[in-house]
Amino acid sequence: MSKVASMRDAIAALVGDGDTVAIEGFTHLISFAAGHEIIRQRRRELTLCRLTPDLVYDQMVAAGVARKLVFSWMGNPGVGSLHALRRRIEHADPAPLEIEEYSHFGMVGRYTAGAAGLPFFPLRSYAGSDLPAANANIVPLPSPYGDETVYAVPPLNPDVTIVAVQRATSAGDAQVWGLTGCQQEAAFAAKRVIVVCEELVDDAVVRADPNRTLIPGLLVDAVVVAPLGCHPSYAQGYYDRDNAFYLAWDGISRNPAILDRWLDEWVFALADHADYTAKLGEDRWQSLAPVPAPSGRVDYGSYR
Amino acid sequence: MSKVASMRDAIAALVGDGDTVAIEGFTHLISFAAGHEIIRQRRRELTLCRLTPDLVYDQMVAAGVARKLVFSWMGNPGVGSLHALRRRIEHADPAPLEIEEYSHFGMVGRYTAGAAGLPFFPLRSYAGSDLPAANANIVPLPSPYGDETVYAVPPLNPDVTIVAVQRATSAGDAQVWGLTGCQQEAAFAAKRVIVVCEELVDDAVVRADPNRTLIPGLLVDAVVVAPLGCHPSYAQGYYDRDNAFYLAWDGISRNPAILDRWLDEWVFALADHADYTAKLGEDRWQSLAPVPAPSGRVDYGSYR
Amino acid sequence: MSGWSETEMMVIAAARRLTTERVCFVGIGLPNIACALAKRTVNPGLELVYESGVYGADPVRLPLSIGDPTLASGASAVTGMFQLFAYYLQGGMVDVAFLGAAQIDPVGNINTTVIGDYAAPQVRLPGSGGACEIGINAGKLFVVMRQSARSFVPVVDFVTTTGHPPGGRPHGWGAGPTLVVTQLGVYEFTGGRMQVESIHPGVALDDVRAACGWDLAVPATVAETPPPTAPELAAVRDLDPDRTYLG
Amino acid sequence: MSGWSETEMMVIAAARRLTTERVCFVGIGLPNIACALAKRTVNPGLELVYESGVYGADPVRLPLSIGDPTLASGASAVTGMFQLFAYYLQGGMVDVAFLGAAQIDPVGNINTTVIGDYAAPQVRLPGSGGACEIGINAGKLFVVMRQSARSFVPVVDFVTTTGHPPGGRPHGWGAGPTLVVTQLGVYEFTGGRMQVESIHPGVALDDVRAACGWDLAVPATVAETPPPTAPELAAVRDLDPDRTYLG
Repeated sequence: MSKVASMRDAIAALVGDGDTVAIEGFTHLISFAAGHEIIRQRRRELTLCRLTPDLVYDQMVAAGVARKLVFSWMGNPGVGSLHALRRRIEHADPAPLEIEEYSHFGMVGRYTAGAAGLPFFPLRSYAGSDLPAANANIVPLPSPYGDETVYAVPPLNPDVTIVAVQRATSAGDAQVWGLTGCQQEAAFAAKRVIVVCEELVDDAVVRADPNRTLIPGLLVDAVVVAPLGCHPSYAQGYYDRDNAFYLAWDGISRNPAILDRWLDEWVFALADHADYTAKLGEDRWQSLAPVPAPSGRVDYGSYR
Repeated sequence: MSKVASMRDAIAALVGDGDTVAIEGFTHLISFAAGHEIIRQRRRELTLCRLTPDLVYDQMVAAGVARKLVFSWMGNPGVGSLHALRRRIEHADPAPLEIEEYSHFGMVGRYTAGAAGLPFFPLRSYAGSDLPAANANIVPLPSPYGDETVYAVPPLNPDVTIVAVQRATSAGDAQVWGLTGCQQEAAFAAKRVIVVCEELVDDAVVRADPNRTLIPGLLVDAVVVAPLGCHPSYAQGYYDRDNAFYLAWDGISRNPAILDRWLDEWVFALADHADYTAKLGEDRWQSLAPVPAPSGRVDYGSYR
Repeated sequence: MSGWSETEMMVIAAARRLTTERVCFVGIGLPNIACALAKRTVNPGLELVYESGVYGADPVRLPLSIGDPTLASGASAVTGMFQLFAYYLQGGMVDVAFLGAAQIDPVGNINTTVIGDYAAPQVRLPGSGGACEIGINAGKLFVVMRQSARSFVPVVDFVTTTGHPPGGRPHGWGAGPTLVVTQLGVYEFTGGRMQVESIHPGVALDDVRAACGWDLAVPATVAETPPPTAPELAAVRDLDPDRTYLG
Repeated sequence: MSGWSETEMMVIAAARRLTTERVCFVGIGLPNIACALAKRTVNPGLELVYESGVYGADPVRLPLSIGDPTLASGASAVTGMFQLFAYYLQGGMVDVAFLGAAQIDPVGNINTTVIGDYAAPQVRLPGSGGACEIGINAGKLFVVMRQSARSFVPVVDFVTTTGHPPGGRPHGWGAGPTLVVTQLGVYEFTGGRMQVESIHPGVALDDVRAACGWDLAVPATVAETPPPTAPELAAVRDLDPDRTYLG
């Protein structure tokens, strides 16, 4: 019952036009490999959900896959703007883009409600802000115990959630270390889940350290093995964030013509992510290799 | 700024008569060492909170430290009743015991609301049950988005939460593997926190695997080093649950005279938990030693 | 009772029903051994979930509690109880939950809280634990319990876990109790009411009626529960050599 | 500007204010370098919290993003964003949060969402991120931003993060914005309104007034911000050798 599939087959089978799609991972473990395959397969009319659209959604929106964006922080971290997104939103250039906007905790709360089968999630945010006026889904909620009022956000249940992880079994049991973001909530909330892993490991590796399992195979429809699949994002302990690329993206995305050429060269002209990693070149990967810093071992004990 | 203290000093300084106290840990990592010291120091009028009162609260209630119990499952797991608690509740023998009762998820939700600074926590439970009639704190809560109604439970913020962990630093950064229960929520919800560890470790051990940190030292008022401090509960990878003791407890707690003698012999006559472990004897500890089952290592990488 | 005990028959009859489910939420007590037996016999792929925070347990011994260390070692996932109850259970990942009960009534209401009046109990039972939310959020509920006129009652003293209310279960709930297994027989629910499905070998219909506090619905012909097979008996005895559960 | 840049002065003046706080929630952009500088100079015990899920970070390099791998390696704790926002921030564990801003008004309302009309933006900014809940739940708020008549405005185009509303901040909220540091000066809030606290060396009061969209409250005598010391300049330049933040 292996769920291992190629990225091409996984996207073809599990991501359809018009779907609500969440490629999650906060800065860490963003599956650009999945985003590029969605572009390559020319999906259309997607509703894209992420706390931080990041370059991956700037690229996907530029490629025309999306009609709507659900988000909480839309920038190039530490660099500036996501220009393709801004053109769509500020000038409907080349087409309008619908947006639905929350704060980070609001988005986390939405995935949490979605994962927990709750009709809403309560949080202490939004009071005094103009966000509720900009988004009618953010509503005040009086506490049943007294005079306090908090705010509520509705559940978010993507049709497909795509999460990158460091390692997974062929059944989809997935383990992550370093930043875990809201990948667990986004996966539990989804109707379908694609796990993209740096490494495929034996069941015994996962069972030797079950506290590291973020997503059980139970949820997972496909396991895609895509080493280096998060570039220019990163995988803790595997490769570094390519900050130079994030800085360079500003110049690329400012100019639609340059951006189109970049998509042609780095996405459409390539068959898959293996081509991408090869094209990027060994020197680049060498420059992104971290110094090893192993965790210790812990003893779970065997109890007979 | 070491917070390391003896159990005697930690309880004396941080647990007062009339306090609301949570010694948490679900089956795993129940700090009997702390419970026994509270008995030894003859605290009174405590409100004791735990999902599962377990033997530790049967002992504490028998010793007269409590006026009230907040719980969700009051039994001797797999064995039967907690007889001292039943005598108090069924026959006010030797005195009445006030109870406040929830379900497990209700208690988890209460700690979660307490940890998250929320005035309530919503859950899909209690509909059709008599529990809301038995506990006015469990109230229906209509969703702000439509015709659905869930139930709410109020936050639980103990005066003191006591959690046992496998390892901690002198600053209180605490790491746990195996069952983590709701120890994180109970600790964040508390006004004061005592961490009881099997091992004191260097800061470097914790920082080499930060995903295992359940409780940051920030919350912690005292760190007590009490090896084997959870017997007859257990510490994953350190020693086994003493199921024979759980079975034997049924006979002890059925008879108040035998129970009093047990408290005299195993708590009052002993100066501290070191005496208890010595009295229990090397053979018993040998019989509870698990076969080593080490986790693997993961690589966090060092990024310069 | 030739060759096997009432409890062995009960546990084996319960385990046999876990053939098709994938994810099973394991309650404390008899469900613990029934689910372990199912995994070792009819359904090796069964994923065992415990409220203590374990998914995909692979216990090398039969745990006395549902928080035993052998459940964490070698599991697929160990998680906090918040995630277990919120994401696994309430999120709808559990196909079936196996629970015990002190009292059950004809519409499947379960009492594990109190015998007598809540404020002045004759017998104070453990209470809900996770049962109240499990009854609402699991795909369906199997119950294994000892049957007598005191446990099969017309109306439970306290509804800890809801069964089949008049008008049926609300939208969004699981199917509720669909199976009850006792030391005397196997029961299912039709139109939200319990009826006999089979009676264990050596048990007479009158024994079953005598051990029920209401006029039990009995079909024209009552099947006999197939007796335990030698492999089933060997497996259950191997699971509980000290007969902690089997008595 | 002899010997240091405007940005260096701004970052150093900001870092100097983090002397007594223990737990600091670090926003993206300039706060990132200001907090890192504080930890290396005035407050080595400062615990850095990042919305990405890091507590007690010990970065060996200055991160470009707040989710950089160097923040996870060697931290005291790495946790999910649910736990970070619910337990650490909303649970009240954060003493001070350091944020940037595109616009601020006299009562400390902060706009990081949009310039112009929300439905038809002149400039679409990144949005709240965590700022909206940080503004309510952190013990207090420090803001570091570039000052001009377009960023210091009488009324922000969009209230992303609430400042000091008429009648004061509700019970249960943190103190809100108490400090603003720009390339020209340092500002505090009295009675919920911003006023000049000090002006950086080489900056004239008229420069400050010209770079403010309202009639700024100025005390009788305005202090001068102490100039950067050699160790401060060395530390900030060592933090950002590529001058990613310092320009």
